[in-house]
Amino acid sequence: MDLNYSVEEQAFRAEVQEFLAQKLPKEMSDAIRVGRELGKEGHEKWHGILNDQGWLAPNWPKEFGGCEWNAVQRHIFEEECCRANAPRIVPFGLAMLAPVLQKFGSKEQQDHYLPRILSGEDWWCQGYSEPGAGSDLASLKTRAVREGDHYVVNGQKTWTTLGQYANWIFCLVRTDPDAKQQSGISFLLIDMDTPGIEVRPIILLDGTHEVNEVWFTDVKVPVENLVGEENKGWTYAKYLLTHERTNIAGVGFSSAGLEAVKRMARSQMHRGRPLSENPHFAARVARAEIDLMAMSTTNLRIISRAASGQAPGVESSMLKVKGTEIRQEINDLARRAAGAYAMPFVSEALEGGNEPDMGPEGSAAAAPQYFNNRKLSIFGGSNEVQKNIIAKVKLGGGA
Amino acid sequence: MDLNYSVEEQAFRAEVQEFLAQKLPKEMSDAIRVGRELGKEGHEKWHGILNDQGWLAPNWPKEFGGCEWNAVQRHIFEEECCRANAPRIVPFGLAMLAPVLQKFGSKEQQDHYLPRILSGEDWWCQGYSEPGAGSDLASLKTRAVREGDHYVVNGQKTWTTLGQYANWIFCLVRTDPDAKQQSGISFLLIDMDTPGIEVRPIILLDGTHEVNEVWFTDVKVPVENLVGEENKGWTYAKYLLTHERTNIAGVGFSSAGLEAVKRMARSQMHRGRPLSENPHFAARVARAEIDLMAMSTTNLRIISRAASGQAPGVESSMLKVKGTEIRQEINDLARRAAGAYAMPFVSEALEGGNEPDMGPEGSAAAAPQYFNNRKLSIFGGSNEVQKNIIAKVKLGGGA
Amino acid sequence: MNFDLTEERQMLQDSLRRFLRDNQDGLRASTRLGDAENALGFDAGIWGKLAELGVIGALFSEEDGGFAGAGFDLTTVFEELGRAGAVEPLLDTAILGGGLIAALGNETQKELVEQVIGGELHLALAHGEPNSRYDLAQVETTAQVEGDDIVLTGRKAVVINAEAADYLIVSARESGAAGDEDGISLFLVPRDSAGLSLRGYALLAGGRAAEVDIDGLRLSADARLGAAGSAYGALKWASNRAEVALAAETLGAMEAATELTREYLLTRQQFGRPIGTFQALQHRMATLLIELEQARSAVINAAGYLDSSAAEQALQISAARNLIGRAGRLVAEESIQLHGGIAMTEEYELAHIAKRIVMADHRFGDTDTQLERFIDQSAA
Amino acid sequence: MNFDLTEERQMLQDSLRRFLRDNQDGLRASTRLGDAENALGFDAGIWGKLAELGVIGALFSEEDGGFAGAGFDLTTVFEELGRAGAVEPLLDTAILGGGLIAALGNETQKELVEQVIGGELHLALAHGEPNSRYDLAQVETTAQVEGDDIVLTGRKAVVINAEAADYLIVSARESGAAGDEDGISLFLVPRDSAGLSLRGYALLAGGRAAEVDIDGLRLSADARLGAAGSAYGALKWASNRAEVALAAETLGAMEAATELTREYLLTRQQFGRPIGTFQALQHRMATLLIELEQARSAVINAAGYLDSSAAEQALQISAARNLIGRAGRLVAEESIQLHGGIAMTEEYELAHIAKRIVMADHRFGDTDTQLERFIDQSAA
Repeated sequence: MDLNYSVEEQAFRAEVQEFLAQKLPKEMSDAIRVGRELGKEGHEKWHGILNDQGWLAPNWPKEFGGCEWNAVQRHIFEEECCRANAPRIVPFGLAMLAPVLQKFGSKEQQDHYLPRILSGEDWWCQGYSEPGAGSDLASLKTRAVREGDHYVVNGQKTWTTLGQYANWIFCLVRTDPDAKQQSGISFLLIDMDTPGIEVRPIILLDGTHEVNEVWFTDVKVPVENLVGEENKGWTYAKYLLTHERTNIAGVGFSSAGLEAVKRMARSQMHRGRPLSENPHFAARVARAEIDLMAMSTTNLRIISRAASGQAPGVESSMLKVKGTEIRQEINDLARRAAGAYAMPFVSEALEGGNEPDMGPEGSAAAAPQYFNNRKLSIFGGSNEVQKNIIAKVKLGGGA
Repeated sequence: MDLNYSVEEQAFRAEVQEFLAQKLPKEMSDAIRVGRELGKEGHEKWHGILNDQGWLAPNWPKEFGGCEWNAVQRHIFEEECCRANAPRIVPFGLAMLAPVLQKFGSKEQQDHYLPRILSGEDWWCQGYSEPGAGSDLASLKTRAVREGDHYVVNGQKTWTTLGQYANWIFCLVRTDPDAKQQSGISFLLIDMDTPGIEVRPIILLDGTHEVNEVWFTDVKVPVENLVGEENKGWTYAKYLLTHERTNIAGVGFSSAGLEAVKRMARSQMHRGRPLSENPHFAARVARAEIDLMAMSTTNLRIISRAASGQAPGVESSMLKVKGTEIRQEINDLARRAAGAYAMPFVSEALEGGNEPDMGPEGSAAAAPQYFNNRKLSIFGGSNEVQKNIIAKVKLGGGA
Repeated sequence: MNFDLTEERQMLQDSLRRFLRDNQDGLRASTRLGDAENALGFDAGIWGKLAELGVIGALFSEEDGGFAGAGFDLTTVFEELGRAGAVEPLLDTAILGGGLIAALGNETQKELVEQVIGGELHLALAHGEPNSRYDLAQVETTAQVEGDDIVLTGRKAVVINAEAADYLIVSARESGAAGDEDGISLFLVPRDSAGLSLRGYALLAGGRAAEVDIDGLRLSADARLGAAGSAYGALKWASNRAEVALAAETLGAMEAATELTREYLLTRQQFGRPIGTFQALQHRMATLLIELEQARSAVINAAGYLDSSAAEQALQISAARNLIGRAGRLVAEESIQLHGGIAMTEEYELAHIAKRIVMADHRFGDTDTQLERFIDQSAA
Repeated sequence: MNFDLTEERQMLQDSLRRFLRDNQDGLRASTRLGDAENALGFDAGIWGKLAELGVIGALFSEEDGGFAGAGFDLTTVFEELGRAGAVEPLLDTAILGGGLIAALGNETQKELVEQVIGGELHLALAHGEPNSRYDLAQVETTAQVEGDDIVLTGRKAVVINAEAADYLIVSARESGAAGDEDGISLFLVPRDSAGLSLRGYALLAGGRAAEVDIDGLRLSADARLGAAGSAYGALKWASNRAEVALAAETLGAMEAATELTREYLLTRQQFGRPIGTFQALQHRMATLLIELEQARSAVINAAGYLDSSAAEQALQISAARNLIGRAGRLVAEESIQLHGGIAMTEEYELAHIAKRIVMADHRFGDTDTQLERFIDQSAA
């Protein structure tokens, strides 16, 4: 038992800190700190900065241009990025598609797509979810019918995050309609500029345009855009879903969020004292912080095991549930701290203007983030699905 | 909408208060206030006092010697009794068996048993639960086989509350082993002195002897001790279970319990101030009190509807769940308030000695009651069963 | 003891419920976030009809020109508004604005109440300030007498309905220190007065508000409502009524949320059966229904004791709003969770309802502040 | 970073777990409530074997005559004790009693530590008082120097293991006011000393304690541990170690409770199938397992920072014990609820385990007190 980082790990942390101090633009970290949207350009800019540093792909093998960091290094990197209020890297190409291509893609696909992910030339989005399918992913209905050199794709995807910025989408499509649920599904790469694709915005309850519906009408996709074998897509999809889960706990986001709550509470007067000194508010903050301290160690335990080659088991599901509960609680604290200034919806303040918030710093984003992050326990395998998984492993029973 | 009691109801309340002030022995209310057991003699004494007053059977029709009070009057009576720390009336004969006899019993049974319940000559206990049956009451296995003028009973009952004091037991027994689950059950009255009956104590986790196992080995029960018709016992049992639920919320117990917690907290110093002024403890107390204020009104809403003849529906289940949650929370508060003095188990202090508690008043009983009252959400239709009922009514789905 | 609505209130409830149901589209059109066309924050046509229906009059006593105005009248109206997710500013124009003029105004000023009841006039209470949080006495805006004039200077925060209001009722301090109950006056200020500048914005849960800068605003003495420096009592009275109304509105929204969730659980299929047949979800739904009954009782208590002693009022209101703060958060979050993704979309009814429930916690004192008030009152 | 037990600790864990499993009947025989034969509160034979196994020695550093004594040694031992529901007073005799003598004692006094490690000597810390609640500095018992003697007067509350102890370590104030950290001394007092009277009783969760009346107890100066009036630091040090051990013990008990519950859900049939197939119960079980992992991490943090700065120690210990207070209550209550009636009976294993979990909250500061400490420490 040793809770300390090794000398090498500490040196690595210092290197990351140095990089962030040098290269993370202040207007960017300011925006993230108060909860503003970055927009496409901001994302691309940060993507480029990381690529220049060679740190864009922490988990890729070196042969593909990645860092090949182990789990502890990746954790340190993520922790420092969150602490410095660096933007989140859009994960669809880098963290989701790339591992699938690296494992199951053809040499041609690897050579073509992976460099374009790093360079930022391609912005990928994910075509998994369909209307009405929810957590029951295997019931998907989007059809791809082989016609000569092409598949013809018809159907609809939904909850496509940042699809409005993407020029490519990776999709699960049904290629064998007669096969049972999870067979007969294939994994296709589709150029968003292909005729027949329409992207329709979904406005979320906090007023943001973050997700989309993507409609396919007789979309022709060259057969060379099939990843791996036809009808084996479910295997690749599962690999993708289980592969990149080191940051499932969101410890860094929670830590940064808690710091923001504390700052806000120190600036707000309540009954003649800073809100941070109010025992009821302080008790809520303390409970969240105590929970986070413990979860952070749970996270490290799993990371440390992963770094020594052991696969995470049902602990991922546990972290997902607890991690989202803590993040949502912190969002709730921020909303409370903002007081009456949680009520305004000032879209300019959220979309990256430089105007200061009307209320305490962070207040403009507090309630929108509270509502937006209700998604954390719904998307990415709902917390109910995670509990089913835990029960299945531990009790062996069905749902 | 009118939250006030009528003039008549206020007069009734005054009458009850006057009676309690006059007739409730101080040593009895002192014992109840600090959570001590009364023992058999104490129960019989209070039973006799109420009988002398004619107030022993609030819900019985007048023809049988009852008060025939309406739901509001019964509520006022219960509320004042709790407030005055009067003992709880043992309900098995008065509130559970009697309504069944009054509705389904023969004239002979009514004439024989009901006066003996009032006089205290008979102490009844309940033979419903069986080992392994839990909330699945219809699966019971105790057999009664007709042989001439008698039934011969074999089997085992459990969780028989205060069975060690009882001279009679009313039992659900299976008289038709071939009938489906809930048919083939009969309702029998059995003299506990009959040969073949053995009462074995079950010691609960708080060290109390409150419940028992009752074993029947070839116990001969005269056929005239059958209530109603053979194989119709389930109907009577259900009637019994749904009949007496006006006090299901336990508002009076919770109110008295909360007062005790506040007294204890005022007497305990914490960081140089009374514990009652500690914001964290005060917050817990306040939340419990706020919940109780609301539940108390929910209770009155149902009572007021019952007094005007409407049957309570799924609200009984809601009250059961919320009522037990609040009582258990108050028990937890008492345990916390007692500090280190919650740890001792001093059976003399719990069993009615007059010695003061070592710690603050009520501390000796605090932790035992906390553990004992975990039963509230388990027995009498567990809170899970209540939620199933609510879901069934509101969602129409099965379990 | 009687928990049935009187016949009059039953009629009011029925007609209001029917009206709101029939006008659901109009009600909701004004709530889309960032909709530039929605300058008022609500639908003027619907407002007029609410007045015609007598809904505004029901919030005032006969003495003040209405025909009801008791606690249970307020809750009857606002529970329906909440159920329908209406963002129409009855709380601001009628309960707060109209209520304060009725409580403090002279005969001339009180004529405005008649216009409020008729649906012809809008009001906003410009009271909260950037530093006041939920403290009613924390007024830093100053009012200085200069000859015949009174000059106001300060900043008012999140003034709901300010842009639509014909008059703002502005609180300002004539004496004492920020935090003192004594020394606060209210002034009736036409919205287009010189020295008053508004920066308007939408609210996340619908409706609009504004930051109000008050810079050397000159008023004549007859703009004052009541005697100088003595408005705190009326402010407390009006905000108590507003809290009861807001609690009832939130209760109504909680009813709508649980009903939407109930329906969704019955219809939505997953893994081949309605998700309402999954026991884990059933039990959570049961918990919501239990908390809903608790919330209903809390509102009844707050309304029923609205004319009791100040201490009893304070106790019951803080109890109700604390309970509804907790139960409301649970209902809102669980309703969204039980719905899954669909509840995250702005156009789905529940999204709006959930925002109404949660954001109500940011007016007059949030869940924790109410708990503190309850503790103080209990100890008093 | 490394979260694996060292080989030594792994061996200690294995042998202790095996021993406790093989002696389950003996361990439990001493916990039956109100059992008059159980005068010690634990089984003397088992105690001796624990010493033989090196379990007591593992709680002391080599310097003090043991062979381990670090945070993770404490948690390794106490997690196993907790898992087995053992009530053997290792906390009192070894961590508190032995620890204080090792920390403060002179060479002669320190010889007692050797006897403790050998299993030959029992100790009790007579520190808490009727008015001290969880405040370590709240000592009202007085020690007055009278010539060569020191005279102690006061009352000590809920002194665990007092009746079995050969010596009581009694705290008393030589200067300052109740609540001051300075001025507290510790004295080594043979249990049968004149002026010391014990009123013993069983504890609800097993073991025994006593109220200790100290009435003109005369001691010679060599009974004092360390310098006059300066024992607070050692008390704090020993109670920190005891809190870490207690947290680990509770973690072990939580593991046992969830494991019993898991097995019960798999075997108990109702309505024709194992109750573990009911989704509502599955999800509650999942929640318990999640909280158990949280508790495990909290104990690791508390143990890992036991040799850090005073501030870091205080923060981590209060965090761990607050978390375990909350998670432990949940696990205890839910485990009982998921079992149903059977868990209410004294003879069922879970009943005892649940009591161990919940009653641990009454030593050194309960859940709320720990939260207060955490808040204070965070703000410091």
